Amino acid sequence: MNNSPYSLKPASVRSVMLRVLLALLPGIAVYVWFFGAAILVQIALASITALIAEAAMLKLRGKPVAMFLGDGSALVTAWLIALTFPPIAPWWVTVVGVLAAIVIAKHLYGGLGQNPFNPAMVAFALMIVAYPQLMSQWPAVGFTDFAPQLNAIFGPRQLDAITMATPLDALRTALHTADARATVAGVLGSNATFGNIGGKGWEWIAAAYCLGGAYLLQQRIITWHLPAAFLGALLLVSGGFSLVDAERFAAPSFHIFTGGAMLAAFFIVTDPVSGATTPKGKLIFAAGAALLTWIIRSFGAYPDGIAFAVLLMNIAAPLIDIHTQPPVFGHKRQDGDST
Amino acid sequence: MSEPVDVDTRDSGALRISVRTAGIMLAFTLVFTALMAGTYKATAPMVAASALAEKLRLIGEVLPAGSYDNNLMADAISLPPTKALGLDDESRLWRARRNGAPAALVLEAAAADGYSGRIGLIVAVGADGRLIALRVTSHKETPGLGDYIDPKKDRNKSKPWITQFANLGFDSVPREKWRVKKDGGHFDQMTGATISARAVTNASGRVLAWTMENRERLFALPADGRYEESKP
Amino acid sequence: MIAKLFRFKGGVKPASHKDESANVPIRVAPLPSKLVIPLRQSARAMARCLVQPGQIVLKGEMIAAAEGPMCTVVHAPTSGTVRSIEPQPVPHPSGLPAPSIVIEPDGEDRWIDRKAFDFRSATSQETRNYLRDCGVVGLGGAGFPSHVKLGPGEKGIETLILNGAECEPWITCDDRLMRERADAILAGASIMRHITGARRVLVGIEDNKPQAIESMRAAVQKLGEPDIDVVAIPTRYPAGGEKQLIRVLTGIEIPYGKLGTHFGVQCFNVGSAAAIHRAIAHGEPLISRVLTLSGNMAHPGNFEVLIGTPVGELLPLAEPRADTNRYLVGGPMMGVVLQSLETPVIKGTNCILAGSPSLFPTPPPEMPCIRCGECAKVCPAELQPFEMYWYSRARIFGKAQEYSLFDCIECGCCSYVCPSRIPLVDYFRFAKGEIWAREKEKAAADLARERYEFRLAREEREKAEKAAKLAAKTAAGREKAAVAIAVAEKPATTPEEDAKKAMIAAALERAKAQKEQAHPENVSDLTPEQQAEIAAIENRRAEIREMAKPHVRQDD
Amino acid sequence: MTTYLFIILGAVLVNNVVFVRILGLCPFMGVSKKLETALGMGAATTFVLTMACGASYIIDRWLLMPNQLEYLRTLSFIVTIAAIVQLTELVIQKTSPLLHQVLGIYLPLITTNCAVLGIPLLNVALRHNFLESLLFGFGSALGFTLALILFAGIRERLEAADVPIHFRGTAIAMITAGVMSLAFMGFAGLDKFK
Amino acid sequence: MSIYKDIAWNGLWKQNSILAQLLGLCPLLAVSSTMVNAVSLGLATILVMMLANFAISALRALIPYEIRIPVFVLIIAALVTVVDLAFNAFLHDLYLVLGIFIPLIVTNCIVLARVEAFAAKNGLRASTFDGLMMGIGFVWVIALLGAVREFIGQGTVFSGIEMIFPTLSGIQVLPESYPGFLVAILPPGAFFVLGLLIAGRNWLEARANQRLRDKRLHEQPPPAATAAA
Amino acid sequence: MLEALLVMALGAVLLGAALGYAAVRFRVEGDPLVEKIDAILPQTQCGQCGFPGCKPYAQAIAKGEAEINQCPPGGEEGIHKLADLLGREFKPLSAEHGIEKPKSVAIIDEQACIGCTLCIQACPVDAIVGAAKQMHTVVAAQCTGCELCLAPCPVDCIRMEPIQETVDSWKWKYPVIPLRQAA
Ligand SMILES: Cc1cc2nc3c(=O)[nH]c(=O)nc-3n(C[C@H](O)[C@H](O)[C@H](O)COP(=O)(O)O)c2cc1C
Ligand SMILES: Cc1cc2nc3c(=O)[nH]c(=O)nc-3n(C[C@H](O)[C@H](O)[C@H](O)COP(=O)(O)O)c2cc1C
Ligand SMILES: Cc1cc2nc3c(=O)[nH]c(=O)nc-3n(C[C@H](O)[C@H](O)[C@H](O)COP(=O)(O)O)c2cc1C
Ligand SMILES: Cc1cc2nc3c(=O)[nH]c(=O)nc-3n(C[C@H](O)[C@H](O)[C@H](O)CO)c2cc1C
Ligand code: SF4
Ligand code: SF4
Ligand code: SF4
Ligand code: SF4
Ligand code: FES
Repeated sequence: MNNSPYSLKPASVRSVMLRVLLALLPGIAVYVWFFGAAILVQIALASITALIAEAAMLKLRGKPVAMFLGDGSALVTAWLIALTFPPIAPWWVTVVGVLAAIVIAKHLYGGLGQNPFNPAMVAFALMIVAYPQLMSQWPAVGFTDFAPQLNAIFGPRQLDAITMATPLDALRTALHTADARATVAGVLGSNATFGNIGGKGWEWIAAAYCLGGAYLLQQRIITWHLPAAFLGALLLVSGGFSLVDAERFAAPSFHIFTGGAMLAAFFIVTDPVSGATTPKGKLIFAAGAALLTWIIRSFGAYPDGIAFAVLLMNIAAPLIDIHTQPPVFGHKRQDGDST
Repeated sequence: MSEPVDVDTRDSGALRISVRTAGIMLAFTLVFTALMAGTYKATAPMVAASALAEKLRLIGEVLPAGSYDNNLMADAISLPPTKALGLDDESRLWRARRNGAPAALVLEAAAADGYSGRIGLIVAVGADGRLIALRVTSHKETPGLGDYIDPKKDRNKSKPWITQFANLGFDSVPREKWRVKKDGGHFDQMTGATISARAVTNASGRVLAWTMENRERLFALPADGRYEESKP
Repeated sequence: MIAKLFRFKGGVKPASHKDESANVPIRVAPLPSKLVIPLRQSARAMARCLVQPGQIVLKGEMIAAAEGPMCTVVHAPTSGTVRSIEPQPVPHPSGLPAPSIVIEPDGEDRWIDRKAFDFRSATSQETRNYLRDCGVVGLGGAGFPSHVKLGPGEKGIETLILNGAECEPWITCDDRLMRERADAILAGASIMRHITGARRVLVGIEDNKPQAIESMRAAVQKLGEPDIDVVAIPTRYPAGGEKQLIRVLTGIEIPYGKLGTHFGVQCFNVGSAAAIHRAIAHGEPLISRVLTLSGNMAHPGNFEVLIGTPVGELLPLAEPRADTNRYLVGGPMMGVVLQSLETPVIKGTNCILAGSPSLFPTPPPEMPCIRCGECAKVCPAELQPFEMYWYSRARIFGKAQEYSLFDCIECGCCSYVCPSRIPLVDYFRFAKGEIWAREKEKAAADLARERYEFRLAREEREKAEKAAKLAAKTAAGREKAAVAIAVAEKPATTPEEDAKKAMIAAALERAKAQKEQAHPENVSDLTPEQQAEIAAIENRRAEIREMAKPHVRQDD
Repeated sequence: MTTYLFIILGAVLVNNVVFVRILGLCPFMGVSKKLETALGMGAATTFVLTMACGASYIIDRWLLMPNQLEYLRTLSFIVTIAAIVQLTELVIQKTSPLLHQVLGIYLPLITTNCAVLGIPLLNVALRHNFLESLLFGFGSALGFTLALILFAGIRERLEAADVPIHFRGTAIAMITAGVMSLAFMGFAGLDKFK
Repeated sequence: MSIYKDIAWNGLWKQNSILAQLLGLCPLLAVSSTMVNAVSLGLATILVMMLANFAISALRALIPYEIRIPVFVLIIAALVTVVDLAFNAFLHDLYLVLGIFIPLIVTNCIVLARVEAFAAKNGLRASTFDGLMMGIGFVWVIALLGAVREFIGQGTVFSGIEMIFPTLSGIQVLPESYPGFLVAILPPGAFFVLGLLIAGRNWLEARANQRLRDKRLHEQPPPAATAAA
Repeated sequence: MLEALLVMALGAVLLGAALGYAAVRFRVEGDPLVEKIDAILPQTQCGQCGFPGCKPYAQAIAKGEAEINQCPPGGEEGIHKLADLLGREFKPLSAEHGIEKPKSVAIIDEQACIGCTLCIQACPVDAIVGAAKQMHTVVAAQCTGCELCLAPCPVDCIRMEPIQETVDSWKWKYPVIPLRQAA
């Protein structure tokens, strides 16, 4: 028998996670529209792998499998992995990534709720470091033919026809390697497939993620602090630099609407487990992630810095939390005289 | 009051102990420094020899040993920092001769535009204006992706990527075709890591062009001479 | 004066369930077949029993006396015979029995002489002593002695707050009390105001009790004293928590470790005020209270119940339904499970709730914390419950304490909202208990160390004394030698150290003196022969000790 | 001015001693169980490393190079460092027994913190001037301290996590360090701009 | 004899410098990307540890407490430089690979730790033997680490062996089409694999402990409290 | 070679002198560590650790001569605290030295006691009162439960009783039965 309180509000981890999955659906729909149905294959692949890995680890660790498997957290991780990996990544890349996330980043730390690092981002960072090439081949926008994509995932890869550097990758490659004359406008403007904001297609996907994020906010699953600080900081830093030198630094709209920025703002930096938890801490955490993302995007070797930025902030999260503890009831102002 | 006395004894004790420890320290230092210095002296010739051997090995990779008959090490000149070669520092250039006639030039060069920075090269150019061979001496390209430019890392062991430059000159591959295929040129590249290949290819083209231009002067300089850029 | 309202952070809004019991007037419960009165009525201290089995007592007769400042007197709730004095189940989460007086009522309900107390001509100290002798403790739940709370504290009491919030779901006893006995409550408040000299009185009532507010306002009008305000406060659990109510009404936040009096406020339950009025105006000690019977019952309602009535005898009044599987003492947020129907009503018992599997289901098994922060959002103490939980669960109590574990008021809001269904409050209670236990252990260890070192010192000294005795065979010489040796043993030290040593020595002396005093108690009525024998044995003992010593030393 | 800033930033983040240069791992693993000790160790290392960089520069430029004694570098550097460490230890022991007790066996082991020798040697290899050497040493030590306290923050929290039994303690700490170094790989390529 | 058994057991397993004491991690992690590199550095370390233990055990009576660390370090550094020069002179290829890590053997914590903890207190033979065993303890771990990383990372074993034995060459174990797992050869991989090795050790230790406890429980009933004499 | 010797000699003399001086100047006496360790030990003074009392054991730990897992009354908790203080790894209580038992106090069977005073002499904390030939009693609040008085009693009239839980000493229990750990 339990102790007080005896009546509890109806809520559960499962319902939280299911609503997060629900919130991802608009983004996925738009994704399919622009990049083809391969992403659905990847999501299925990731989900199955995640559930199997989760079940196996739970069993190994002697936890009640059914109870934990139903919580849906493995599915959130799996979906986010699928959405951040290229949709035409070979099947084994997805599988290895998911395994790394679930086994190493989650269960070695004690499973749900105990992992200091964002499992999906561990998977991403691990795989892009291991297979930079496979992890940066994206299908060309609008190339939605299913058969060659499926072939890319499961068969021998014949890619040149269907792949294209992502806007971020193209920009990075042009600006930071051979061509000293390259400019942002030159790269993004010259290529007809890049839209005006974040790259054609990308901006619509980002908008759809934003919609899902609004749902999460409305459901009070996430608070405004994280997305606002993330997008705000990204806006500020990219805006500032592109004002100074628009030829070498892309505009803020580009940064926000391209790559994984919007997904990160609402679904990744918001991971409650591995992030900071105090209100002030959340602001610092997300702003830091945005700043690092911009730095890595603009100067680093990897095309998109979100995974690294999030991991770096995960590392700092415990310290951020410690130093941003809000004052306790009664210990605020008047408390000069004792303890 | 015992305080001041206490300090006094301490200080004099400290002095004594300082001298003693210094003495012991000195003794140990002398013995072990002597040991080390001795080893150094004893191994110095061998160390120098292996450094030389290393250089020769590198040169040997780009210039077959039988293709010349002079003492390369003796027939070297120094180069100032040269933009065309991508060099920011002084470097050496070795001249191979056969029966006294110019046979080849061996020089160091660099490509600054690798994926992760500078790629160091050593290049041998024949007196006939053909590139005899080139090797990567140092690079930071992504392991497993861009590092195929180094034949040791190239998975294609039978015909490493870098060997495709052997014995080509602007006569067989025109200057404007001295590029990777992706840029509309003649040379292969590995898909997914074009940048590394492009950097090496372009650098080799620049080196070749530069040597073609200066080859007579380079061969003509006295041994141990210094080449100066002839600026109009 | 219209009071400006403040906000406290956090809090939850569980379904209130007040209507079930709020609409029936208070009824008087019949006399039970026996009364069980625990000797611990005021939360902090146990009273000293004054009666013996078989003794006949009158209603309102003192049956246990107050021991120490925190204790209150215990009275017989009705006339009858003392049956036994023995451990009985009490309303405590442990379910462990505690010493209690069992009285069998004679059915006559004969009062002792009752006299009103003239508080206007008494000093406030006298009035407070009188309240102690009337056994008045807080009826709000914690059972803290009211006479202590009415003391001036550090700064005196400027604002007196009456707590009529009744924020817990289901409970309506204060609501009914305010509707039916508003005059008594206010009379009590006026007495308290007199004792404390408070400038103003604020009555805080949650705005889901409009009739109570109405009735109290009317009574204020009738009383006609200035500066008494009845304030409707927003309904949100735990608005009735002392700190929260004070915050809402005055804006003052009282931190952990501080009392209301530090800030010139003090808070009393409305029932306590009524009880004070009864004691002063009618000379009736606190022997009954109003409590709510509700939950899974056919006829919920409020009853005036004698302290000591076994719960089992009350239940039929409200007719629990058949699927009732347990009873709670207190509300659903903070109550404890009733372990036995024999458990008596005590002064802090404000509600008995019948629970059924559908009303208060057993929660699903706990999942790991996902750090969602819900608990932090609702915590009225503005804590980070999940951090406290994280470390309490792993028994790293120091860290839990760093996150202000002891500021937690155990309101249960955090457990209420947690999506992982973690019984957070249980972890906090566990951690607090362990920390207290550890402190106790530490104190015990320190005591043991002190005693051990004292013993070593004594053995040392005895040896020295013996040596001295051998040298100079007179008693006077012995004393001196001991001192000399003690002095010689100490090398030159700074004055500071000397002072410290002197202090320690003095402490040891005192301890020794106490011990020596204690000794004679055991041996006081001995014949001279026996004493001689003891002396001989003492000598022998000393010798044995000498002999035993080398063995001990060789051991290590 | 900016070059100096870049030296420090580069040493702290881009080429973090622990995660990228893989130096100083023993104290990194050993003294990171608690935040307090981590801070103390970081401070001590910062002091020693900065001093070591300065001293080794002087030794190298004034004693070794003029006399063509480069082969004595390791020897003379490490002996100097050992002496600095021991002096520091004695001073700490006297002035702050608590810190001394906390840092325990690790203070003398600062001598064998690879970074303390590795960074001065790198200074020589990178041909830093005196100021650059000092800053590089200071920056590297800051990077070490940063790594240490971040790691300690995580480990304090991990202490309470439900880590599988055989992974408790150092094993999971290693894996955590692995993820941390993975995260720091995100800075790859940034050193181009130094 | 049993003291030597103890020393060996300590060096190889119980007090293993890496798995148990977590010392000497930098060279361990930095040079273990292939097995050949790992073993070569390990052998150099053994050499230095034996020499250092020997020298310091021999000289221990002469070293005053106050300057013991500088003197130890001096001796170790001199020995390392000697080894370094020798590598440079005689094994130049390897010298190029092991790069800065040979001078860094000086600061390899195990060397100093063993010198302080053992050689400074024990006789010549025991100390030298301790150096050997601690060194072997280091080598087998670093070799294992190198083998695992190399295998996962590029599907080979013994690659680079031609640097030492020009007639041999590495073995490609996994098919050429194995895409490799780059992370294993990079620093993060080093941490991961070492973490797994330590977990493995914990597992073995726990199993051994459990067995011991079971045996104890069978052998003697609850140990009686030690009573006073 | 000569320069080498000279340079190093110069350094050696300087450093040696500085160190020698510092070693004397900054010498510290006493060991605060022992006090800290002793403060963690439970002060039962039972000797199960193999030392004649808690303090000697503390000294032995500080010197590195004893393991931290030899004190049964301190239990796992004590070992955790010692491990924390000393930065050593936690290890389970060494079975050689005993097992953790519930806290107990000694009770003297007052009928059987012959008043020999042997128990008084054995008790390290003077928790037994009484006089020769008188019945002896244990002051429960002072008894540490060390069991040292059991053996000397010639008539075996002392027994240990676990301390009963009362409403005052009751603690909230650990909330849930933890899920089984992975092996
Ligand atoms: C992490 C990372 C590392 C890379 N490393 C290299 C490299 O070392 N060399 C290279 O040529 N390209 C490298 N690339 C790929 C380039 O970004 C670019 O996509 C590629 O060179 C373009 O070649 P392609 O036109 O053949 O696809 C890397 C990409 C990533 C994401
Ligand atoms: C969470 C919580 C809720 C409480 N709710 C009430 C309440 O609704 N009414 C009440 O009178 N006391 C309530 N109390 C008790 C008060 O804090 C306080 O103890 C009481 O008002 C003091 O009055 P008393 O001494 O007269 O009992 C609550 C306490 C807590 C911790
Ligand atoms: C100082 C300290 C004391 C501890 N004491 C205990 C203990 O007495 N019993 C226990 O089970 N765990 C104790 N732990 C926690 C364990 O190390 C471990 O985290 C815990 O047993 C895990 O519990 P679980 O099996 O329920 O997951 C202690 C931890 C610390 C830091
Ligand atoms: C708002 C929200 C965001 C989440 N974001 C992530 C994420 O970015 N990566 C991930 O692996 N899991 C994410 N999860 C799922 C879950 O928290 C995660 O699996 C835990 O980290 C596993 O312990 C998220 C869950 C919620 C509720
Ligand atoms: S509400 Fe529950 S799950 Fe959420 S942070 Fe608090 S304890 Fe954790
Ligand atoms: S029980 Fe404690 S921690 Fe939980 S909400 Fe209430 S005060 Fe906050
Ligand atoms: S076992 Fe523990 S309690 Fe007993 S003497 Fe030793 S340290 Fe003290
Ligand atoms: S009475 Fe017995 S058990 Fe208690 S402290 Fe004394 S000797 Fe120990
Ligand atoms: S710090 Fe120990 S080997 Fe580097």
